[in-house]
Formats: sequence, C-alpha cells, structure tokens
Amino acid sequence: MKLYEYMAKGVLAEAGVPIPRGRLCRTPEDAAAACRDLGPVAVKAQVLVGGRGKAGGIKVADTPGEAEAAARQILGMDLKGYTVETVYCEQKLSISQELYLSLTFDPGAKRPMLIASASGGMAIEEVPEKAIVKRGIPVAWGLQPYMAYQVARRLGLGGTLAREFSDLACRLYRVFVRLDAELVEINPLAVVDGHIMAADARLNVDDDAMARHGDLPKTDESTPLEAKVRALGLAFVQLDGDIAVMANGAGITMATLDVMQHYGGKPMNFLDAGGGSAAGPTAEALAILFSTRPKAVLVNIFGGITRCDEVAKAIVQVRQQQPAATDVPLVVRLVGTNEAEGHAILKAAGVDAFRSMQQAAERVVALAGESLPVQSGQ
Amino acid sequence: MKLYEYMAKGVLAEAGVPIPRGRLCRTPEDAAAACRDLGPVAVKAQVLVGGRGKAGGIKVADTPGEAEAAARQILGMDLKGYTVETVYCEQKLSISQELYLSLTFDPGAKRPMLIASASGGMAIEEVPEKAIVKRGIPVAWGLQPYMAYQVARRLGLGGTLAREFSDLACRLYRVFVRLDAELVEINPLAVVDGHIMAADARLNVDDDAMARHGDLPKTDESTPLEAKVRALGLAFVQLDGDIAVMANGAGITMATLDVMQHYGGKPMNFLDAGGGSAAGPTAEALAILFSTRPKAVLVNIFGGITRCDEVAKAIVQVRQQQPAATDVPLVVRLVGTNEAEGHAILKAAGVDAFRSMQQAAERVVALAGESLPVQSGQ
Amino acid sequence: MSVLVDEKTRIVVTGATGRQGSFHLGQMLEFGTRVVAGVTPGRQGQEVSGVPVYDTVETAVEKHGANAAVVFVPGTLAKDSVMECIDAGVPLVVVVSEHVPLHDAMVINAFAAERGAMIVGPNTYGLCAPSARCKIGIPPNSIFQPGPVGVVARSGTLSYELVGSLTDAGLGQTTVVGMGGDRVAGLNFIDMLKRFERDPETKVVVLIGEIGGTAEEEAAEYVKGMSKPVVAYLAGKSAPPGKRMGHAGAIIERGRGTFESKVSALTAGGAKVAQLPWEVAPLVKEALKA
Amino acid sequence: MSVLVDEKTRIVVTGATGRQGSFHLGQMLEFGTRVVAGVTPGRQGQEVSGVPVYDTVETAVEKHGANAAVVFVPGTLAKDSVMECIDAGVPLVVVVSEHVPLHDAMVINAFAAERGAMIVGPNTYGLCAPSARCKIGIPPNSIFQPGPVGVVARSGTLSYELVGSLTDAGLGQTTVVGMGGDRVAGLNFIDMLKRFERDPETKVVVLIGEIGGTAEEEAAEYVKGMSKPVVAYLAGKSAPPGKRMGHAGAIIERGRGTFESKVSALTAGGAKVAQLPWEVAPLVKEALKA
Repeated sequence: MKLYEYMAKGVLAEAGVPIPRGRLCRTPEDAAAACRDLGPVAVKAQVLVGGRGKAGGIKVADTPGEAEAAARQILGMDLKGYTVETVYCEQKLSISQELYLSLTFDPGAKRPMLIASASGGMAIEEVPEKAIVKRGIPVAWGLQPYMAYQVARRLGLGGTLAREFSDLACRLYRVFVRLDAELVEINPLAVVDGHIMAADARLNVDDDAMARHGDLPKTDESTPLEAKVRALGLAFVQLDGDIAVMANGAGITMATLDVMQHYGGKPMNFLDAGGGSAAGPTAEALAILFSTRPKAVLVNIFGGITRCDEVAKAIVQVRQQQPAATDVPLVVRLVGTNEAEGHAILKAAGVDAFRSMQQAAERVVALAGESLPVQSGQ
Repeated sequence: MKLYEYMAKGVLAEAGVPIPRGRLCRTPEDAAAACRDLGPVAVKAQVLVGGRGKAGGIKVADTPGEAEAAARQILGMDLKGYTVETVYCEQKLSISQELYLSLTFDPGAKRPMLIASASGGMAIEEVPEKAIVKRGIPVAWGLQPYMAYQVARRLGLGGTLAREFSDLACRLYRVFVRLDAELVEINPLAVVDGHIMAADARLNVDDDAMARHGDLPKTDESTPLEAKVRALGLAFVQLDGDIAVMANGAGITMATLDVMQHYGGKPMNFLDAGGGSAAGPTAEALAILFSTRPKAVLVNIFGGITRCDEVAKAIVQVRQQQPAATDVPLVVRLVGTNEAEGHAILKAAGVDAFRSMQQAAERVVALAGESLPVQSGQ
Repeated sequence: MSVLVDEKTRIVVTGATGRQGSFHLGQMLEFGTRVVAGVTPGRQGQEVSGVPVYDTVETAVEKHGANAAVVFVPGTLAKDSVMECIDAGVPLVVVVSEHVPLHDAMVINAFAAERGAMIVGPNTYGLCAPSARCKIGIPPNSIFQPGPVGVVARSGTLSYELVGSLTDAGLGQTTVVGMGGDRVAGLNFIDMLKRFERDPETKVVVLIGEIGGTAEEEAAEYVKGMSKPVVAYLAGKSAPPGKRMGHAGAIIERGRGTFESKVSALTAGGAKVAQLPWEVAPLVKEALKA
Repeated sequence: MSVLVDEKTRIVVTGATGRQGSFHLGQMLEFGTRVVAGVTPGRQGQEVSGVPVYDTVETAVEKHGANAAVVFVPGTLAKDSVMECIDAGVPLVVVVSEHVPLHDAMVINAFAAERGAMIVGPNTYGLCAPSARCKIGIPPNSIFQPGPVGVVARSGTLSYELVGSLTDAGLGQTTVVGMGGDRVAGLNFIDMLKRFERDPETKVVVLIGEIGGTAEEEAAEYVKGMSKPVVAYLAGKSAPPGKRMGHAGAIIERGRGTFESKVSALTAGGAKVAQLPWEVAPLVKEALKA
C-alpha cells in the first residue's frame, strides 16, 4: 500500500525526520489560508503515482491568491488516470542541493538496501549508475550510524551535513522496519540553509504486513472493479483487450495470456484465482468477469487440489445464474483430478471444454473473432 | 535506576501487558476513594526495595474504610530505610496460580536471559534451581514467540495460558530492550480467571543508558549525601564505620577498604574517585568527606594520568578551605607521576604522606585510635 | 540419492492440524513421503492421518529425528514457525505459507544463513524427488514420474503444467523444486542449477521463469558454465510494463527483468528457450538425445 | 611474540581528537606503540601527535593497514564505533569508553562473535605487552617491564598497583590485560588463561579479581587443568553484601560471587590467593622458583 506524500511525511516527522511545514487542503480556500500561515508555498497534488511534477501537479504560489488559483487548477485534475482530491501546501524552500535517499530491499542479497545519490530531484532510474551509492544492510543489526556516515562521505558530504544525513537515514531505517515498508524514498532530500530535510517522501507498505499496521491510514489505487475482485483475495489487473481470462496461479495465468496473445487474442484482464483456491471464490470471480461484458471468456484450471468436477459445477452454476453470461462464449481448459467428470459436467451444460491449453486458446480467440495467422515457434 | 511498581506497570500496560486496575494514592483519603471505585483492593507501599510484603508494606482492604486505615498505616512507614510516600491501590485479585517471569542478562553468555518458574510469589533465589527455567536469547534476533512458548510448556502451561504467557513474555522483551532495562521482573505473574496478568512488576533501567530515556520518570534511592557525591560523577556508598576513604578506581578502593579493615579500621564509606579523574572532582569529593565528620580520612591515589603534584595541591587546598577539615587527621598514599613533588607539597602542609599502602593504612587506623593486633597473612 | 531430499528425509509438518496442513499431510503420505510428525501448539496428543502431533518442533525433532520441515501456518506466523524449525536443528525448511511479510522473509533468510539451514520459499509449492518417493509441499501427486530431468521454477501451477507435460511425454524427473513467487526467497535458481550440475542422475535441466526481478538473468550467467543442457520457459511475454501480475516479482520496472532481457540472457547462456508451454517437452527430448 | 599483540600490531584510535583520545594517543606513541591512524568524523586531514586523522575507520584501515583499534568515544557512541571497527575488518578492538549501555555491550559482543573479532572491555584500561613495546589503552607507561608474568585483571588502578609492585620486585610481564569493570565484557579470564597457558614466554599468571559475578569461580575451573602456577588477588573482602561498590560487577547477591566463594574456588583450583596486595609479588617469586 502506498501512502500519500502528506501521510508519509506525517510518519517521518513523528520519527524525528525534518520536513518542511505544510498543510493538507481539500479546497482552493484551504490553500489560500495555508499560504497566509506558511508564506509562499508549493501546492502539490496528492496522488499515488510518481512524476506529478512534470505532469503539472505541482505549482508554486507566492500569495494566498496564487495558492487559491493553483489549488483550483490542480484539484480535480486527472493525473495519469487518478483524480486529484487533495493538495498539500508546503512552505516554499530555498534549496541549495538536491540529494536522493531511499531504503528498499535487495532480492538477491535478501536484505535491506540503502540507495543514495548526490544527484537528487530526478527519477533515480535516470541517474547514472556511478553516481549512485548502494549499501546492503545486515538484517540482524540494521542500519548503524557509521554505515550511513560512510555513505554520506561517499556522496561527498562533510561536516554537519554528513552527520545530519547519517542521523536522518537511521531514523528512516527505523520507520522502514517498524512499518514493514517495501520502499521509503526521499527525493529530493534537500539541503536548505545548510541543513538536510525531506522535501518529498514516498512510503510503500508491504501489503502482506498490513494486518499488523491497523493504525495506518488506508489508501487504495485500485479501480472499483479491481477492488471488487481483490476483496475476494485474488490477484487482478485490468488490461486493454476484450477476452476475459482466469487461471489458477500467477505463472499459469501469465502463460495463458501469452498463449492467447500468440494466437491473436487481446486479454481484457489478468485474474489469478490462486493455486490452491477452492471452487467458491473462483466462481465469484468468474461472475465478476462475466459482468464486465467481454467478447469471450477463457478459464484455464489445472486441478491439483481442487477437484475438476467441483470446478466444473461452480462454472456451470455461475453461467446459469448470470444473465450476462449466457450470451458470452465460454471456453474452459480443465485438467487434473476427476478430469473426466469435470468435462462431462461442462459438456452437459454446453460449455466448450478442452484438455489442451493450445486448443482452448485457439478456440477462445476464434470465438472472439480475433484469430491471426500464427507463425509457429516465434 | 529502579522504577516504582506503579511506574513499571504503567510502562507494561502501554506495551500491552495485562495488569490489574489500580491507582496511585498519596493520602489515606485517596486510598478510600480508590477502593470505592475499584472494590476490594490491595494497598501496596511504593518503595524501591524488595520484600515489602513480609515487612508489612502490603495490606488488603475490602472497604473504603479499611483502605483508608491501611494507607494511614503504610504511608510514612519506614521500609528497610526508605520512607513510604505513596501507596498503589490495586483491585484485589483472586489468583489461582502464581508464576515467575523475568528478563535480565547473562554476563557469561553476554546476552539477555529469560528466567521463569511455576513457583512464583516468593523471592526467586528461594526457588529450587530445578523449578527454574532459563532461556538465553540471541541478541541479533530477540525473544521470539516460539522460544517463550517452549518455556511455557516446560513450566507445564498449556492451552490459552501457554499462548498468553508467550505473548506477554514477548511484549516484556520489547520493553526490556526499548528501555535499556537491566531487569524486568513479574513476580507473581498471576493466573486470574484463566488468564495471565502481571500482579507485581519491577523494572530497573541501566544507568548508563538514561541519557536516551529522558521521557522516563526519575527515581532516586540515594541518601542526600550519596546524591551529592554521585552528582560529581563518582561512585559512592555509605558504610557503617568512621574512617572516610577515597581512592581512584573501584578495585583499588575496595582493596583499600580491605587493607584498612585488615588493620582494624572501620570504613565509613566507599568513594571511587575514578581511575582517570582530574584533581578537580577529587577535591570536591574530599571536601564532602570532611563534611561528614569522620575520625580520620585516608586518600589512596595511584597517579597514572593525573600527576601527583596536582593531586597534592588540590588536597592541601581543600584542607585549608574546609573549617571542619583541620581537626581531622588526613593520611595520603600517593604514588606515580611526579610523586616526589606531590609528597613535598603534602609534607609542607603538614599532611601525612606515604608511598606504601600498608603504612598508610596502618597510620590512618592508628590516628583513628582503632588499631587491632594484626595476624599477618590471615 | 536426490539433490535436496532422499529416502531418509523425515518430515515434520507445522500447521499440521489446519485445513491446508492436514490435507497435504495426507497427500504427502499417499505419495510415500515419510512424514513423521505434525506440530500445532496446543494440539499435542492428537493425530493427523495417523501422524502424531506435538506442541513444539523441538519435541517433534527429539522424538522422531525429523530432518526437514514444511510450514503451512498463516503468513504472518510463518517467521516464528520457520525460526522454530531452524532453531530445533532442521536443515531444510519448505515454506508453503503465502503472504509472508517481506521483512519477515528477510529475517528468516538471515537466521537460516547464520544457522546453516536451507529455506525453500516462502509461497512455494515445495519440492519432489519422484524416485525417492519424497514430496514436500502441495503439488498434485499425479504429475510426477522418476526420470532424468531436473526442474526448477518460480510459479506453482505453471510448474504442474510443464511437469505434467514432461511426464505425459515420458520424461520423468530427478527433482522438481519451486522457489516460490515472493520477492525475497530462500533457495534460488543458481543454488539448484549447481545441485543439478553435480547430480549424476540429472541429465537435463528445465528452468521455469517469469518476468520481473533479475533471477533469470543471474541464472543465465551460471548456465554458461554448465555441462548439462538447460531448457527454459518464461511466462509474461504479453504483460504490459508496470502492472503487477499476481506474483510480487512479476513487475516490470526500470527496463530490467523484461521478457526480452531474460530470453536473450538465457539464450546467450546456452539455454534453449521454449516460446510456448508445449514446446518444452520436445526440446527436453532433443537435449537428451544430443 | 606476545599473546594478543606484537611488534606488528598497528593501531587505529577512535575518538582520537577528544581530550582522552588525544592524550593517550600520545602516551601510546611514547611507549613505542605503533599508532598508525586516528578517527574522528569530520576531522579528516588533521593530525594528533603527528598521526593522521580520518573520518572513518574504513579509510584508516585502507590507508594504514590497522589491525587493532582502541575506542575512546563517549559511552553511548561506543557501540557504533566498535561496530565500525569490526566491519572494517579490525580483529581486536579495545574499548576504553566508560558507561557503555548494557544492551550496547551485548550487541557489540554478538556482532564481534559473528565476525570473529575480539573485544577487550568496555570500561577497560586496555592491555600491554612490554617486550613488544605495545600498549593499547590508558595505563601509565612507567609501571611495565618485560618479563615472565602474565597478568589478567578486572580493575584498572588495582592492576597498576599490583603490576607496579611486580615491576618494583623485578618481576616483568609478558602481557597485562584488563577485562574492564562492566557486567558484560568481551575477553574474559578464561580466554586469557588459555592464551597464557599456551604462551611459552609466560611462566606464571596473576589473576586480579573482585567480588561480584562468577567470573573468578569459572576461571578457577580452568585453573585446575593448567600447567602454570596462578597467583590471585581479590578485592572486596570487607564489602557489605548488597551494596554497589563502583564497578557494576561488584555487587554481592544471592550468595554467589562472594569473596569467600571466590577464594575457595581459586584455592581449590590450585591458585595461591594473596590476602594483601603486597603479598602478590612474593607469591609470584616463589612460584617462579618452584
């Protein structure tokens, strides 16, 4: 779960990380009032996607009138598909240097990693590798001040700045661990009047650890449809095509999309019904897929634990109960335990059933009228 | 620094450890009011020493009148040399089992240790070794639930109690580490209505870590004199004798007391002026010693870093400035850098100066009029 | 003797009395696996499919000499269960639990490294050595068959699909291992490639990867030096960049971990990369002939 | 060659520009010790007694091949400084700092154990190998003399007293080590007794203990099996039970760690226990003759 900038900054401030003064505003009038209190401000769209600056989501205002106008422009704006509902008005900073600092994890080394650069203020993936300092952090001991100080020296910081950097990084690390964060990113980490402060902040919390952070504010970047499917505990992503797809397991779902695309089909979604999922949620998810009015639906189930006959029964039931479903061509690929029984149930209900993934994919693409000439092997 | 029971319980409650309801009371009237709110209570003297129960510092009261009477008896009471200034009125518990649980450190293994017993409610040193479960805790990983659960099983706990024990021990461990505790002790850890709660609590914080716990309430069990000397950063303990002693370094100070006692002297105090201490604090401490009106004073300085002449000058100055000092015989044993100069300064001021510890000890005992026939070597 | 487990592997199941744990305990027994004990705190004295249940792993190891564990407890409890297994001296811990928090996974791995234990997972289907009749985890029993192919994968059901297709083609397996779909996992591709390279019974290796992360690219470096042929299949060719596709790992970011980079790295490493799932078995057959 | 340090020991001083650090850096140089670098963050480029100062231990080690460190930073900063030394690969770290928090001392020791480093202290005066002209820490230079006696102690000034009395009696030392007065310390009596037992130049060992803790009782067990004579002196005979006497360790509790228990354990172990400080040198002389 991603936190909005203002939430992340609230968390950091509590942990003793210096941040600029600022205030969350829901209306242009709020923004004007904030500017009266704070002086010249940056009016910053609160959205969960990066790159809002370039997209016009940040405007500087020197007077309450300018702040009001800026907020009026930004509030309600569409930023990369998300509507801006709040702005954060923050005192305008006179920044003498922009650094970069983040904490994330290193899958290879299986431990946290600090990433820093003296070239902040731009996306870190645009900073050349040699301008980036990386430091693995031992899980057992955590980030120690000396480690962060070494990084500060490598960035070319000295004196007060090196000490402040080290202190700030250690505070950030405590937040990173305490909140089960995947990423804490300060970009830019600004030098203002010879001191370091977090001019921006991203904080992404591990979804798998949300249960132990009930006190955190909640955000959601799902579309309503995604939220509906995810509420069933299933992984779901909306795509641009028109053939709805469901399979059980992330890898097989991706492979199913790949195969279908190979035959010219355009997937409408990624829906992983889970490797060990029961017939119940699978059926509910299928019902939702039907409600999105696809050209056709492909279900690819490898029945390991769940028996094929149970899955078949659930599929048939959904098809019968969903008014939208009867018109939509449904292709099911079903293998595994009680496979024959499953196929019999499906066929009796008029559903196309296959043992071969290849045939099922070809069939659903044909039913959606999207078949392409296929070059085998490429 | 030791926390009072009520302070320790406040800390534990914040960490989610179940404790009985209770209230701190400063007057008998407070206690009566507490009993009206809480029902039958235990009125417990708040002192920093153990064994208050046996010493009459805990009384049970079923009515506000009884609570008032109990508080009247306990408040102002002298418990092992400490005057009771507050009582903690706590709901009377119907305890079905008393356990013991503490976290402390194991100097040999250099790590924290959990100590538990199914025989709680009495001093743990009176519990037979075989009824005690000890579990070393790896510093890097801390106390994990499974470790505490294993201990619970070894104590014979099962079901809910084992789970609650494990949860409580882990919470206690977090407090132990977060507060730099030397000891967290729950005795008894009580079973009440099938659930576990901390019926008493001790929490001793490492003095060397107090700087990072500025938010903790402060307690002090020093006598005014001890507080005065400790404020100089020196280690000081009042004893029962009449010869004041100061040396630099804990080991040499103890050895000086031993030697003096060997010759029949009775030490009035232990004052470690510190191995590397400067002449300044040494002089201030000496001035305090003179103010306690000892029969004689013995100063034993091994001048390593501090030069002997500096020490000698400081001693002479104190003696001249303290009206009480001139009548008190002063013996100084001084060796090390600039030894000869030091001795000259002392002799010029009429102070007995020795190079030999043996002679100095014999001399001060003689001056205090306490010499005994000595059996050499035993 | 297989590369991770063999006939002497004696398994303790944690979370044994849960829905998943008890079902798969039975399935493992049916496969022939020597499941010697279950663990669920508070359930000591019970049995699951005739296997005794204990309160602690310590006791299970003491009484039955278990030398491998499989963890079925819920994700947020997995850290404790895995550490308990390692602390009890179990050298191989297969973590089936899904939704293990990222920081817990890092702790588990650091603790395992300190104690010299091997973690498989979390969020793995487990592993199977068909000739040793040893399956630890949740894959369906029916897909396996003894033979010369070593399989290492990230995804579960995709593994079943491909292992099933191997078996259907008469190509049995020495050992099949799932690394699990999480971003921080114990055993990785290279760990397994090394073992397969050393294992005299393994003649060809199948690597089943997917977009996201750089594990396949790193594995490709090792493949270069291998004497045995490697056949790879990668899922996610059609995934749009920047969208999470279920597995936490399957996210395309910063130009790394793309389908193309993985295919070209593995190809450069000398692996044959199958374009479609049903091309894997024929490629393995070819490799065995060569 | 001495037991912990020798002519090739190259020392880095952390907290080198502080009052204590800079003074003792000079004293160590005067003794002949090879102090190669100092460290104080923010002071790189400065010098102390001609020794260059760096911002980090890493740099000091890189530039000067330091293989031992002595830590003079304030107690609450010692943990960071010691971990920095260990992480930079320094195998021996002498922690002079006083008032190191207990939990920090535990962390330092666990980290040192993981990395295979040796900690002396905290709250120690350090150590000295007179024949190697190597003194690390704060004892006065004048008290040492090369010779056959190994000394290991808890207290500082009491060590100076007794080492001084040995030197005055013509009894030089191979190595003198202070374990430090804190409750959780790195190197302990047994670690040193083992080294002295192995060291061909050490002919007799002096153990200087005090009341509190059980380190002396544990050492006594090891003394039993030693081929070399051990002379002990213990402070605290007159201390009343239950009162803290300066050193955190010097507290008599629960009937353990008393003067009597230490004397009887060491005597049973075969050590000669001196009753008074000035009896140590004569007992050592006797032991050397035997």
